[in-house]
Amino acid sequence: MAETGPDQATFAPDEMMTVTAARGLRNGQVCFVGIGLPSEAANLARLSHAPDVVLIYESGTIGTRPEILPLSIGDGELAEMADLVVSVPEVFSYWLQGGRIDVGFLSAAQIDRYGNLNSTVIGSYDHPDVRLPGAGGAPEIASSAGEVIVMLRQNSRSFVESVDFVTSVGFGRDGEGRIGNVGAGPSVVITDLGVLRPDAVSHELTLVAIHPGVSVDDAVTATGWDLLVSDPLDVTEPPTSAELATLRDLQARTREAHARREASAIDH
Amino acid sequence: MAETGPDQATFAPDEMMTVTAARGLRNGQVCFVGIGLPSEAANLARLSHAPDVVLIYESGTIGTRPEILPLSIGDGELAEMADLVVSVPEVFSYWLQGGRIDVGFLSAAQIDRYGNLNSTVIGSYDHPDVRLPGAGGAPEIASSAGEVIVMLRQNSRSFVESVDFVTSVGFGRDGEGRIGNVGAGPSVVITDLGVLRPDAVSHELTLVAIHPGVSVDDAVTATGWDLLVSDPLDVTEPPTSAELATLRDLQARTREAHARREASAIDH
Amino acid sequence: MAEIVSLADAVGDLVPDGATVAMEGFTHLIPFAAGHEMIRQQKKDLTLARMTPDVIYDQLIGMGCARGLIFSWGGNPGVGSLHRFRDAVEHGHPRAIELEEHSHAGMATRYAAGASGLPFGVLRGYAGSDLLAHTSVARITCPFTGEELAAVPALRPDVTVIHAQQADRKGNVGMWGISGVQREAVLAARSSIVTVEEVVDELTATGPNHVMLPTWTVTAVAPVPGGSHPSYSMGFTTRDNAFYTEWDGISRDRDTFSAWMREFVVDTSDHAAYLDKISNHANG
Amino acid sequence: MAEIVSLADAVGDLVPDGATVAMEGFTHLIPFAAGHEMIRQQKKDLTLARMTPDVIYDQLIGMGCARGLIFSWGGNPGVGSLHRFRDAVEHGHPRAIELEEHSHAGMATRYAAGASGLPFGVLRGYAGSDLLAHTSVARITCPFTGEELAAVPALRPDVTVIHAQQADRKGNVGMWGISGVQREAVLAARSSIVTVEEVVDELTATGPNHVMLPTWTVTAVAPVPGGSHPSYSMGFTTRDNAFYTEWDGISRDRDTFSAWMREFVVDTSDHAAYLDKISNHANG
Repeated sequence: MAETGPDQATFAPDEMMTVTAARGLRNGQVCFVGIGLPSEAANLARLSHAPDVVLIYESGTIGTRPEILPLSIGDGELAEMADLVVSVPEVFSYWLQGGRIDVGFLSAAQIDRYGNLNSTVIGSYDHPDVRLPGAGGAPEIASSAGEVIVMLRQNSRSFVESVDFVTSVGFGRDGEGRIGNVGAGPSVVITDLGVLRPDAVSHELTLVAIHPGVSVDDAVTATGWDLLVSDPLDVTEPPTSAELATLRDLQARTREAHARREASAIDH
Repeated sequence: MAETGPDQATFAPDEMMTVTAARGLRNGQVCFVGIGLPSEAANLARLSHAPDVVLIYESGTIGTRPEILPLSIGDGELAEMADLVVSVPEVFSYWLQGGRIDVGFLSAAQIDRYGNLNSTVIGSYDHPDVRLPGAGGAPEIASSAGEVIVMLRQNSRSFVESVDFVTSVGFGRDGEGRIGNVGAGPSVVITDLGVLRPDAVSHELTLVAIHPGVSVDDAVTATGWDLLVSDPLDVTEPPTSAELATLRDLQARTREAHARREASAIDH
Repeated sequence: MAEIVSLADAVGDLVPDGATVAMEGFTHLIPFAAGHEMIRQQKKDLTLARMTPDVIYDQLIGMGCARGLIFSWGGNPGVGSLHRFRDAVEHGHPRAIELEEHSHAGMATRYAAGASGLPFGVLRGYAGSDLLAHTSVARITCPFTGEELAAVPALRPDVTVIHAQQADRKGNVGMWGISGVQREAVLAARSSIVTVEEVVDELTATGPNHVMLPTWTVTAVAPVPGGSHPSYSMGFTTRDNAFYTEWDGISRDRDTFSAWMREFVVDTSDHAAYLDKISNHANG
Repeated sequence: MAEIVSLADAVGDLVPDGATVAMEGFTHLIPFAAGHEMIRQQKKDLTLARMTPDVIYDQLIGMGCARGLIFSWGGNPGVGSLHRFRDAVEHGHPRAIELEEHSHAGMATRYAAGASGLPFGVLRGYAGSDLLAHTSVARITCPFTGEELAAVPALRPDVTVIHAQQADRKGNVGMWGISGVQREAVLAARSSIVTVEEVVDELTATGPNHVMLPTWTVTAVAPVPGGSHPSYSMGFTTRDNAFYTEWDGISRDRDTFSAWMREFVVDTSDHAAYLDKISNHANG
């Protein structure tokens, strides 16, 4: 937590991460969104500086404007508030692979220095220690979106020297692996500690900003490889009171609505 | 023309052809229909012995029940009376190529003894004497429909020793050309003179029936190759008065409706 | 985001000479007004793509606007031949045109591949057809079963032009009824023009098979009431079948054709003037 | 033509032991009642296909019905892990299952290829992913551009099971809202079962993205009101998010899971009895 001024409440690291990710979206961009942190960040952007951002969920809901955050990728809210709803084959063929997505948001269990993402297994594929959910839409988002924004919490379990499985390619295990993919790959990785960007030449992720109250040492310690740190290093602008208010309002509205619906789900 | 009994009017050769083709459809079959003679025959079947025949037009209108005959493949009537309307890519992929069509109806400018159809050019492709409209949906109907019913008027210009261009394959120029096609190919060719079926072994079209009032000689003369004639040769049952009444009623309704619409097209 | 502009500006800005232009609409919703505007602006050397060339391309070909034609069925639906198309192919009048000819399934697959961002599409087609030897089709082998199928190259027009019932003020496009290959043709193209019957505050779905193109998938929207005549726009106009029949006579002769085009298209200022003339002619 | 039958009869007749079964529904319209009926009938050695296994396959896997799983994302949406799926993969309990794992795009392409009657589908995918080495994907070269793409084999289930809002008395099926890959999964399958909220005289389109499956594309229709619980049927029920959260606790422990399955599924006579029990439990 960090105290950021008289008008601003203290904020949690996750709030700083979400606000930073939201700022990364420009108005009018077309954005392929996953559930959880990415969905929160994308909707925060839409409710603040980017009202005309176009949100697409892999359930086929295109141009959707949910009033509350969806709990699943296929919540009815997403369909009801969408410009159009298409089939899942179509959302991946005509819309994602068709080159219509400016920004894809991804998260993962593990990331390596070249932005490769693992959401498949911890351990070996055939005898995993932990079986994770798997790929979902991520490999083709990583392949076809114009650029990819990665959001995940930074610690020694998630930021690893070598991912156990490349589910979705960043720049490949050697930093040169984007052959066969048309998008530019990860442009930024936003964590609860700071912001990393791939080096223009080597593609290695480099810490370019830390969040207020975070030390470089915190970020280096949370990273399982020898982290490159940009010099000079930026410090992220703390969330404004407007950003925080909008985010917390969205979260509160979401909690209320889901509680109300849960109460009524059985009686319907 | 032939007199067929006290209850029946005389009938035209085209009426005999249409009635014969209609009889070839069984109730409940799924039928891919082209405009003109095939559309007339398929709708006659639907309005007489096959009320549950499913008619699909390449404009994407599936399960349509037009009250009048469409003038074009994309008349509004076809969409309004359809169970569902899909895009043209879909009608060819999920419905025709998907193996859901029992019977395809085709016509052409030329046919040869192996049921190969030409609707592309008379003369050479690069310097044609007559440029015909071309393939349309026919090649893939010929390829993917369970069986194909061919309807065309029989004369020495249409029934030729060798088609100038194989637009849609029957059994190939040598009678052995269905490799790469999953449907069974032409099961019957219905003309204004009689009915031809491919020999089970050689696939050569064989005259199996002549219409009332037509002689074998008429059929042989109208055919540009040495026509095989089945022995014994059937004579087609003449149209019943019910069949004729239904067909003529459909035609009259169609003429009236099109005249009415033409009068109103400009003022809309 | 689509801009709402005049048809003259849309055609002027987005249809350069030499472009590959797809004008789609499967019998329904054919963008005739846009074709006429290309004729008025004397567009040249166009490669015209369209599954069913119909009267719209007969007119553009007869006026010498086309260098090439990518198509699958070139007739006058329900009537017979397209005489200007035939004259160009059979006699090179007013100029020879290069044909790239497919089946409907092949054309649909090509547009769908374009919309999908793939370089080619696959279908079970062309086997045994002489088309194989005359067009852009390759054989491709299934890596799992060994079956041989047809591959066709993606079709990516420089500009796709369609007609639709509605747009809203943001440029979102709504249409219904038979939708042909229009959505794929727009999504496959580098830019697009949509002429519409009306611009409304909110799109309304009033018929079967409602289709929506978000504003950010469209380049320009031009309001052109009656813009599909002699084709039709379900819910707004009916197909002018009499015109299609008359066209056979008009287009059969080169001079009659030229005189008609001059009077009804070249010498009319815009589509409203064309519709006036057509209407006076029909009632006169 | 689809027959309108009971769910018990549909599952009894169309789901033999050892079958490849696809049960689709993308968060929305998941056919839970049909899954429960397979558990009641003690189906064995099923190969279960589904993009998002969800709780429905966690239950079937945990009850030992599955020999294999064809999938692309195996989590509890919005909650976390599927513990029975993990227990099977990590510890072979109650039996080891064979995984055939894809991306969503790959699975969608496989179903679409099946629906299209093609032996394979093409996508730009898997490049650089370790999935390539662990699943049924081949590289294929574009014959026109030389680009290397991914080919995936068509997926043709023995039977596809979906839940929809409506059927009419002839067996035509109507649904709306998020429709996922259900249409493709039905059209790709050798037979199909559709459970529906209601059987009506005329289908009514009451929501976005109305989808219709003609009766002759469906094998059996079974009326099962509430048949998607704890998923939802837009216009009829809402998603039981609390249940999805509770499932995490129920499914984490083998014995708790077994006891729950016995009480709520095995020992209930049908889906109405299951819903009664769930409702009493929630209100109790």
